[in-house]
Amino acid sequence: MQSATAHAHETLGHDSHGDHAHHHDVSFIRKYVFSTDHKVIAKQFMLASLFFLFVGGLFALLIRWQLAFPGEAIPLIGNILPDTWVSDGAVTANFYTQLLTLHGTVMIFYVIIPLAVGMFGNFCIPLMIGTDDMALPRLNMYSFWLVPPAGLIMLTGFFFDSGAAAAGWTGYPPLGPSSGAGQTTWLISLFLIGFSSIMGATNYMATILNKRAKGLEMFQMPLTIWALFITAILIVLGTPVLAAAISMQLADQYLHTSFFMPDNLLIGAPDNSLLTGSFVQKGNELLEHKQLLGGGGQPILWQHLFWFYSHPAVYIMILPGMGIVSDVLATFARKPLYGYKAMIFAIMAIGFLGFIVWGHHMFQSGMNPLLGTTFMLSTIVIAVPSAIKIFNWLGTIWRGNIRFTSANMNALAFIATFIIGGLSGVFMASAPVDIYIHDTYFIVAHIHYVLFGGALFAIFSGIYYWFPKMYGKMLNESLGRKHFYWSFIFFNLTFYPMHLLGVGGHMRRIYNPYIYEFLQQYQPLNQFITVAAIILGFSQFILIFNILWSLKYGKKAPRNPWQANSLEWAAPAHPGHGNFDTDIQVYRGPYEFSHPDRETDFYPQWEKPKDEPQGDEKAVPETKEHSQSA
Amino acid sequence: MSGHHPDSKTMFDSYIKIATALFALTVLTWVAALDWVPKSWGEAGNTLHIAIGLLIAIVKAFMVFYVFMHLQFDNKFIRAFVFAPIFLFFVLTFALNVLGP
Amino acid sequence: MSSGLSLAHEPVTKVAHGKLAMWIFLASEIMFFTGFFGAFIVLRNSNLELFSHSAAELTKGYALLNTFILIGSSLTMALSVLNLEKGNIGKFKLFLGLTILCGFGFIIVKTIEYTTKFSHHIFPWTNVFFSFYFLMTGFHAIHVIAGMIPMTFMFIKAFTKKGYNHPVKVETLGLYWHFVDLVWIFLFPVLYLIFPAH
Amino acid sequence: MSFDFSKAMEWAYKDMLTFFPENVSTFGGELDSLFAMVYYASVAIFFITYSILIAFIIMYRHQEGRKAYYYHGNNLAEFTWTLLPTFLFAGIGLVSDDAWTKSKYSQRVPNPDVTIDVMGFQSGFGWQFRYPGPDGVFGNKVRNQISSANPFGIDSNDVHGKDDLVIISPGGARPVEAHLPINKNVLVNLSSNDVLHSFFLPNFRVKQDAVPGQWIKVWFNGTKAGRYEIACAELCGSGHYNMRGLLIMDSHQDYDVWLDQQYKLQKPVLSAPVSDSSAVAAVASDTTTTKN
Ligand code: HEA
Ligand code: HEA
Ligand code: CUA
Ligand SMILES: [Cu+2]
Repeated sequence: MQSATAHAHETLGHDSHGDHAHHHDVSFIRKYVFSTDHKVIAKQFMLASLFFLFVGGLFALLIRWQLAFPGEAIPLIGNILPDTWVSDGAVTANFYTQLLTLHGTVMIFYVIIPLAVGMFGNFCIPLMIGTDDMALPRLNMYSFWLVPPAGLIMLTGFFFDSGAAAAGWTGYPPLGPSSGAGQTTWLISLFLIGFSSIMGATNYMATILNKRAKGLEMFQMPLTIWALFITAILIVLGTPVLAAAISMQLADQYLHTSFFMPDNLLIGAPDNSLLTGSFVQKGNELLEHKQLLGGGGQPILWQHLFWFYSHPAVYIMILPGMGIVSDVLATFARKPLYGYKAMIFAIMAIGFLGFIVWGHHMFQSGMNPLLGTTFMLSTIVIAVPSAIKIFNWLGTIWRGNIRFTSANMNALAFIATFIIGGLSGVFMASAPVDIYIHDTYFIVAHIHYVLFGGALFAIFSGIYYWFPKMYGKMLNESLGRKHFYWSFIFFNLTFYPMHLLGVGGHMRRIYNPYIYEFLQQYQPLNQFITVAAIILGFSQFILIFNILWSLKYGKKAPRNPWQANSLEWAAPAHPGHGNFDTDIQVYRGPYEFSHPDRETDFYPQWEKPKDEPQGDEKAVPETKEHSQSA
Repeated sequence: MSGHHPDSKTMFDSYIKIATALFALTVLTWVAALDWVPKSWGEAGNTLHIAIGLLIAIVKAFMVFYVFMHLQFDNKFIRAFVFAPIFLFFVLTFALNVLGP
Repeated sequence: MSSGLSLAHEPVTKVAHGKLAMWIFLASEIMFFTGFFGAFIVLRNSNLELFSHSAAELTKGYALLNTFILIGSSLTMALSVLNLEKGNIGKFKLFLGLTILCGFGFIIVKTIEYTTKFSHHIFPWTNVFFSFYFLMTGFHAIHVIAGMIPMTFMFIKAFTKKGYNHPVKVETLGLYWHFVDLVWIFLFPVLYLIFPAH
Repeated sequence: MSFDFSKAMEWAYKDMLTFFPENVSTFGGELDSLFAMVYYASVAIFFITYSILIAFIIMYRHQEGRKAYYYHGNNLAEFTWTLLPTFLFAGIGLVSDDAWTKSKYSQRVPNPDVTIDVMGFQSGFGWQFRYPGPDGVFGNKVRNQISSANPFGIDSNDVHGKDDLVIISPGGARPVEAHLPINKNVLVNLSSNDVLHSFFLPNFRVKQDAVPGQWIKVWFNGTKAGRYEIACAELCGSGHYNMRGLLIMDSHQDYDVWLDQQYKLQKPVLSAPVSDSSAVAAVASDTTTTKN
């Protein structure tokens, strides 16, 4: 990375930069590979996840190709792929299923969570609460270094005869445990990444609780930190349940237990013992031998345990984004965040309610319909705190002085797309409405509106916003805008029409929809989506190019390029180990923009108040007088 | 760090007391699990067995939490780390069993 | 940190970082076992007969013995922390050693219990009850072993010239150890006891 | 590779509600209008929030020398926009519940005129239907007789089971064709013997997972004769996409004619002394050949 040279240029560190000496006797490995510096770990998360974004994106494009032009050879790469994946250059049904499974899994567990939580959590928390590093730096390092092996373990599935995991990202049994070694790697991989998440989250919570700078109250922390804090709680309490479920599914696969297997199943116990090395799934041939041992289990039990984690997980993915967007919007609207406390309570409410709504994924699963009613009501309630957030964001830009930087445009796009994604969630939240649209492209549209349109745009926003502090260089704004416009337009063109497909009854996870007469008419629409998706995918190269270009030729970043208030901007432009070169004392909340008594339109948290009669923001009453001054 | 213990003599005493109580309660669980409920009680008898077994376990658990694990004099917010998961345990079991299939 | 700045001040909550992190991790552990217990209760209710017959085949004696061992080890663990805080190194070593011994004792009893089960042709795949039995006690045993590893390190270090004088670390490990005990406090009745024999 | 961009554009501009396939069930209309209700509410919310968003973006764009309004928020506003959505969403919840219980609660399944068993299959990826036969009574299902040859587990010792009619795919890649009468309450007992499937009748707005080890009640009442597709909506393996079936809704007379015909077809097999499940086996073994 560039940071070595960039750091040498770092002359902004004035007085005694205490840990300078301490820096030089650290080996290269300890500094850039097995580093315990939270900023390096954040960069590692960023690098790994962007890599996985392209892997997952490539899978998506293969999926899209098949849906638009079923059975036709994939351009460019179709004929060089191995026979186990393609026939005549076209994706096979089996490979398609593997692709969609790993697309979902990679995107969720290896892109969004590591970016939103791993990268921003690591980078922002110590800096924004004004401390030198995480509470437990070593643990932090481990939490990153579980990610690459976990990801690779899962991808190795593609090289088994029986292929990678192919039971969807939800891995529902009995399909999951009755399939081959790919599923095993998938389970192990999720277990590891889950463990990594828990380690990271434990650390975030301890850091936020214990290492806040002098004077920084909980209710003076920026929303990013609040969001990450609640996210960490969700991770700590949710992930282990998934870990338990995964252990049970692994046992079902290898020990032939039957936690999720009811009596009298007619599926083959796959001969996929890793020990014998024969990765063959006997599959459907051996019909008569298809009795699985045991019995007495319940397939739906897995769904409960899985969604008990995975519903909170969708908020794990969106909450950090909501935090980032709040900070970015306030900074660029030059206005205090509207309803700071309401925003925090809304996050808490989402976090809490997130744990009692998981059943909305299971309306058609055969669980007790009474439970359906309960979950329908709780799900609908969860839309309320989301609405609060939307309105407060609108309140934040109201009468602001909005600057349209790339970061801010992505943040505004987040609001725009999250409204659509959230509203489609309300359709599904109504259980009877969900009957028809469940497992159709309506859901796929929802997923992408909240995950790509929501979480990923917020992440883009965060990358544009904090890049200067991360690498000491500014990103190129005009490239940033191009990236934004292309992504935003083609994102909508790709995913909006999926709602229409869904209402048309187009099932998801379908290799060839045109088997069905009623879906044949939708091929042109699918082709349209595919073209848009390809452009959307390639637009992402602008981001990569921008990052690489700016690292080399970008303008050097000043300390506080956005004239923001939160503590990270008090650190040197490209902070070294230890982060800060001055003592940090916090005097006020993070959103004191456009204070009427000040010349500048910002008032950093760390700036000592001129000795006014009462020196903090509480002294400025929220009275009507100020409305005149604006 | 955790310098706000009572003095170590008191601590020592309470550890011994709690350990003794734990041993005693373990024996009690054992005894309670014997077949002493009249057969005629049927289902209610089973429930009673389970209730007693779990009740004792819960009492023991809180003794460990509060004394061995110092919840009683540590910073109070730490209790959240015990009660939040317990709450979620009830949510999960309630959904799975009370309303479940 | 070696920084000249005073960023690294006292923990805000007055609870040491490691100890706080351990509590958070324990919350997570509770949820891990929640997954198992929740699943256990569901499948128990749909396989009542099976569960009560199968539970009858477990050897309650071993479990009782192990309960005593673990409670004892909890006590010795607590005492070793207490003694280290007092600077009573000798007793600290003694009680830590006893705790490790108890851990070993627990594992040995567990091994015997498993082997007798295997010799009676009872395996994890025999039926759902035994699946739970092996998985839950297995994970618990892994926790015991995981706790013994750092404990052994501390014990060995305590005999080196430098000695081992980190009461907070021992206390933190102690939290974990008590938790492992606590899980067993539930496993014992739930698996072995509350299925009245018919 | 053909690619018709104009067609796609045409589609993309259409109103979402026009995409619904024709509804032919009694409660389908109710579900559709619930969808429409949420849809209109969403469109309204969409336009309101987007107008505000766009208006603010334009009105309050950066201007040199202007200072933003220093304002931290207002409790009354928070209160209002917490309550408004609460009412709106609570309304949606309340209105929804009746349709939900009506379509899913087993207590609310209306008196069935026709009862059938349906099972999804992974081997061959298809559906199998069981009708009670001329005697109108299903044979007992016994768990320990379930086999790939006798997927429903029909008790071979039960006379009622001997005449049960099992409809399966005619072989090859052809989908199963099941007939049912219109204007009758049809009760489907749904299950599976291997993995999860989901019984999806797009035109009837019916969707329910088929769960091994569980018999789930699904009902509908068709209003229009015709040929409708059955789909599987839960990933069930690499042949998931291929689990197409056909449901032919007949007038009552046509349905009886079809049933008679089927009984005759089955006759030779059924009249043979059935000591084991070989009769069904002969029929069922056919399905495995449809494996793709
Ligand atoms: C970041 C991820 C994320 C987020 C934030 C959400 C948010 C929500 N989701 Fe989503 N969801 C997923 C990711 C996410 N979801 C994924 C990945 C799946 C599919 C999993 C799979 O099966 O593969 C899924 C599936 C899913 C289902 C299951 C569908 C099915 O399989 O049949 C349901 C059902 O209720 C649902 C509901 C909701 C609801 C109600 C919200 C709410 O939180 C949304 C709240 C937001 C709003 C409501 C909009 C904002 C509010 C306003 C604009 C104000 C309104 C104003 C007034 C009322 C005046 N989601
Ligand atoms: C954050 C999460 C996330 C993201 C970003 C995406 C991104 C995309 N997704 Fe994904 N998707 C999911 C999460 C996500 N998805 C989930 C959870 C599922 C459910 C899975 C399941 O059912 O189990 C799903 C399912 C899913 C389906 C349904 C499959 C099916 O049910 O059969 C489809 C179909 O169109 C799809 C398409 C896309 C497309 C076109 C993109 C595009 O945005 C991708 C754009 C591409 C890039 C960002 C990378 C750029 C890469 C290149 C340009 C590579 C070029 C390289 C070479 C040519 C060598 N997704
Ligand atoms: Cu059966 Cu999908
Ligand atoms: Cu959800």
